[in-house]
Amino acid sequence: MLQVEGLEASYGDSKVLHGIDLSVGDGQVVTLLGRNGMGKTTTVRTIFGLLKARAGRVVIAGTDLTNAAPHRIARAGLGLVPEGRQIFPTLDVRENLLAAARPGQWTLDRVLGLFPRLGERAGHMGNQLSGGEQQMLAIGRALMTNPRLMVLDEATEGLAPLIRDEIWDCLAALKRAGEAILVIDKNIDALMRLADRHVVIEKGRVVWTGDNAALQAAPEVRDRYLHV
Amino acid sequence: MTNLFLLQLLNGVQLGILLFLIAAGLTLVFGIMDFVNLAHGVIYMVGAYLLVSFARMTGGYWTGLALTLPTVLILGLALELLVFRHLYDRSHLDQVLATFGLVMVVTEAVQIIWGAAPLTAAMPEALSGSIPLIGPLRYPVFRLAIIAAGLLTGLGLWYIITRTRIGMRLRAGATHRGIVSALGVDIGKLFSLIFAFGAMLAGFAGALVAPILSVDPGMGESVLILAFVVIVIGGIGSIKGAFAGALLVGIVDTLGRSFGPIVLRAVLEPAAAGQAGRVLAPMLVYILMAMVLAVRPAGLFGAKA
Amino acid sequence: MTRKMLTILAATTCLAGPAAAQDDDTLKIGVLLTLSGPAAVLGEQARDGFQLAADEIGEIGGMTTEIIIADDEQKPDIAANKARELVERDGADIVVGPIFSNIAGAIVQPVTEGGAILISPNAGPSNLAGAECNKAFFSVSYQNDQNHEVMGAYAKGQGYDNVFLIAPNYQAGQDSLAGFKHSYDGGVAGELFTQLGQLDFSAELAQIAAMQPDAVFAFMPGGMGVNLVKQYRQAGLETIPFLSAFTVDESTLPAQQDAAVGFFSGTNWAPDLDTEKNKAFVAAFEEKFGKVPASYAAHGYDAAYLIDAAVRAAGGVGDKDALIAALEAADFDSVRGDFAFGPNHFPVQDFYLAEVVKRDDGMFATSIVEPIFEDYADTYVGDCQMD
Amino acid sequence: MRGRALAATLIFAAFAAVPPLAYWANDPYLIVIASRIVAFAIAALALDLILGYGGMVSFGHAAFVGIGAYSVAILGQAGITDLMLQLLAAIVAASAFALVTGAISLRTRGVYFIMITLAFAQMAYFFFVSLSAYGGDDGMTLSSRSTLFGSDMLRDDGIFFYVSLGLLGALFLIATRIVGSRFGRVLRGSRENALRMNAIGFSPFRYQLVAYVISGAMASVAGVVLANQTKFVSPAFMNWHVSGELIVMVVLGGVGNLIGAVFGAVVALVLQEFLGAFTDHWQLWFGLILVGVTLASRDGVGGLVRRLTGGKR
Repeated sequence: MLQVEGLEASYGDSKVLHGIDLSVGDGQVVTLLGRNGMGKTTTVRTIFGLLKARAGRVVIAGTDLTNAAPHRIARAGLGLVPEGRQIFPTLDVRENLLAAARPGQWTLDRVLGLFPRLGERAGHMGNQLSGGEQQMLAIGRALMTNPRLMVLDEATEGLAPLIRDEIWDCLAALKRAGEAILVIDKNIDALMRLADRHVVIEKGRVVWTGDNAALQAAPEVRDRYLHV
Repeated sequence: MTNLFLLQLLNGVQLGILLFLIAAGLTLVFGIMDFVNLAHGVIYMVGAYLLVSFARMTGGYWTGLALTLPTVLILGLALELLVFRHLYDRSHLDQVLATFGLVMVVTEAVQIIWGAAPLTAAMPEALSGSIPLIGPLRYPVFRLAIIAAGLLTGLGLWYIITRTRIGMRLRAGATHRGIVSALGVDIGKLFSLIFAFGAMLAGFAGALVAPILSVDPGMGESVLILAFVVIVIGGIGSIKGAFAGALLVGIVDTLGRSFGPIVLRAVLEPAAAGQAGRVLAPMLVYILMAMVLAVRPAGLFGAKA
Repeated sequence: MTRKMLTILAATTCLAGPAAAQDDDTLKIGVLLTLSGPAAVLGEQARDGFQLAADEIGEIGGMTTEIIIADDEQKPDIAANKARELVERDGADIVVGPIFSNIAGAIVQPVTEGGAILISPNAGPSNLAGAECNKAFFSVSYQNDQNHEVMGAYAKGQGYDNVFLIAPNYQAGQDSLAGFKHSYDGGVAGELFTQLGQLDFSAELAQIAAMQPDAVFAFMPGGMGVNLVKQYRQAGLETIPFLSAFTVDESTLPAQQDAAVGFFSGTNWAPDLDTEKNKAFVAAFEEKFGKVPASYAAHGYDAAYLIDAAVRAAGGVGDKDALIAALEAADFDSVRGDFAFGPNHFPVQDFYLAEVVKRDDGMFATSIVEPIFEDYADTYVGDCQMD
Repeated sequence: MRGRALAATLIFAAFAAVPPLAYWANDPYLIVIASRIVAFAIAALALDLILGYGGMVSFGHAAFVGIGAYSVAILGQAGITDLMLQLLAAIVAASAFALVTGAISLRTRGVYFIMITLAFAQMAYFFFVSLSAYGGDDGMTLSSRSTLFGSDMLRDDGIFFYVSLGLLGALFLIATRIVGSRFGRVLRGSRENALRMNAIGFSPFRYQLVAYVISGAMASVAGVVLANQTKFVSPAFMNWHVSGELIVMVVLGGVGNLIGAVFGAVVALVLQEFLGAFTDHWQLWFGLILVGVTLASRDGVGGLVRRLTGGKR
């Protein structure tokens, strides 16, 4: 579904990504791990064309979309749940969901079925929601574009434990529904339950890749790169 | 006195509505694309000139209007494609420089094409004349029509912005431009559309005033500054703000001009009041703007600066 | 970078003509008018009138004639520089211009101190007619107040006792109302100064409607006049007589059209003024430019013939005093018939009440109704001490 | 930095060479043009100080030029013709105006700042339009140029030009000093990040206000020169178009390097002269050039030159 090869990017004159390789197959859940400031969000921004790639390739569903316009990348099947949620504050919940919606199996009713709380607050403005509600809305918003791969950047950050669990349950449901997911998070225990494969990056480079079992068997990876 | 006050209030509203039509496009372009467009005023002017020519060619105001609107729309699209598109990611300064240049180009081109003498368009028969309002006071029908057209346009804009998918995307794009495009919306196409639409609104305003104002090469400049005042008072990017700001400027300007000297005479010597009134009247809208910004640095309905 | 700049400067010099080639056989006339911006139409009228006469005459004053036309952009600082350019670089002997009084203030020194003579086809500010009158300055038009005084006298003659006055809030506007009141002593219903460049007069018109004065006197030049006249008609006020100066003339009538028909103005000239010279001028102008001449054109036309006669009489431009004396004599055939300069170099001439008419050919023009003043000199002439 | 010093030396040397060149070419009018360029260069320099280094885009700098010009006219009418006194009055008046308007304007940011400075300039414009005692809209003619040390030597265009050029040079050096000082660094820092400056204990507002006042005072010097150059003052000097032209000059020359502003004034005015010499429609071509330069280069003509010559910033 998504293949990233040798991706490099920089902010101004300072290079941030030095060659990222990762791939997500259909229906797979892959994590992107690493400490803060190691280039995870930059990777996401570069994949989506929001930041110019200096080198490397981004291939989505067999098409090379390196440095294509963000909307073309999104339409190729990627759905973004951005860091910091970035809910549209001047739109209400319904409008947030509908603004960028594209036809497909995910409809307003189905998303509201997944997140009943959003249904209760359908008329509220984006900036009137709690953090957890905003997170659900950000996920719902991405689902409404009917992507084949969801990209979640720090989807549980700053949320209460109960809400977090709700989000994890939701992602599990999405996985069961056959969605591919690329997820960035610090909550490795929850990710272990969910993910098929892990990619660890450090200072803009991929330093380790492997499945659940491998990560389990390599505590030094956790200690060294994730220190949790 | 009360009658006169009501009439002047109506005049203020009418001026405000006109300013709103011009300011609406400006505030959209300004607020959503973060683009300083000094050339908005000359598009208003081109709208008026086109109407004069088309109305003469076809022999009627309405056919002229029907031809003017799509022409301005196309002009807006062409300008966006040739110039503005390449300036979105530039600093405000570059935008000021380029659009300042564009003002010179269009103003000179208009003089080459239509000459320097003021022109006029005939008023549509159905809307000429005036109707009695209160007592001996009468009001021109065409001005009522301008108010109606402005209100309808405002209503239409309100509908588009609050009730349609495009409107949602516009509002979303005003705050999180990148996210909107990362969710699959072609923001470039959206911008072209807003720009052309804003240009068409300005051209529409120009076409509306062609029968009552002189159509001359300086007409764009004077309204441009006023339109900027309006959107800054209202808060950049807010249609609601543009509407409120336009009405405020229209009413303050009109009432200040007509009743300012009377008020001043109550507190000053007549000669001093006359002098003070003459000095203050033209400054009034700028004083209003400075006051609004001193209290609310991002305008009445602006997001925080 | 430096070399480039010098090259550009040098190129500018070459293109603008080599520095003041001193050639005594050539009469150089600079024409400095407002030819761009909103008021360009006035400058174009004056330029066309002057050019028409120059073409008719051929060799003005019997000399090889070179006419250099410059645009003052209606900006005083630009005008002052252009005036110096005309006189110092191009070596103009005579400058014809400007349209606006504030420009006149800015260029009179650069022109006259540079040794040239300034002839105004329109602007006639009071200071130049009075205390600051200048030997080398002539106005072939009028003193600014005079047309307003004409309307004041007319209003007085009609027995009006309740006139509403309106003018833009700038020097000429204030002078105009003073001029009107100079010869009108009846009651004033209201006196309004509007913002310069104002587009919309609905507030003012509402006040007029509420007051129902005997008449309105307006001074609204250019686009402002177009707006006022059209809106006046639309507000249904046409039953109140509309007296004006510089508000309805052939430069604004193409835009005002029917709205101005029947409106009055005070003037020293109209296209149908009954002199042989005028008939020929108007016919030739309309033939050549396809529009009706305004007074600016008539003054420009007169200016050329005035220069022609004076240069011939003085035998060239070498003797400045002789040339000034010849100009003072004003021994030329004016479109206005009798023409003479007063001691302050402003004309002493007849003034008329004119009315806007739609001519048989569908064009709009002003038309003389009746004379108001005969051989009328301006009121500042007494203050002028010319050495 | 060395490149800039070289450019500055070259530009000032070129200026200084204009009078001899004019006499050699027998075209004294060149000096008139050059004096006008110097006046606008001073104003553009003043604007670049706050625009380029403080990020404050003032769309109302013409007001200060006008205040300077009217200082000459008003004092001249009162019989005070000494250039030094007039300069002093201009600087005091402009500083006062800048202090009041700056204190209010600096509460706003970005586009709002652009517009509020415009609003204050428009107020000043309309104030002088209504001021009948000094000619109102007609403006007023100065009977002669200012005197210097009791002598009327400024009557001579050449001397006047060199005195103006001296003023420009002095202000350029002062501005360079300011920019290089700690104050200048704080100013630049406040442009980058007002919050951070606040956090480390600087109040950007105070620094910005001081810079705004300095810039306004400098711009008033341009007015003094301009009034003397045309021997005429008028509210037209503070028209918003003039403010726009000043921005054009600064941006044309390249923002934030002082000599660029001077260069921009030269380019803009020479270009206008040049185009005006062979077409009535010079505004059309000038406008097209502005659009073209902006589209082609991110850093004005200066940037274009650097890029074409392969030089580095």
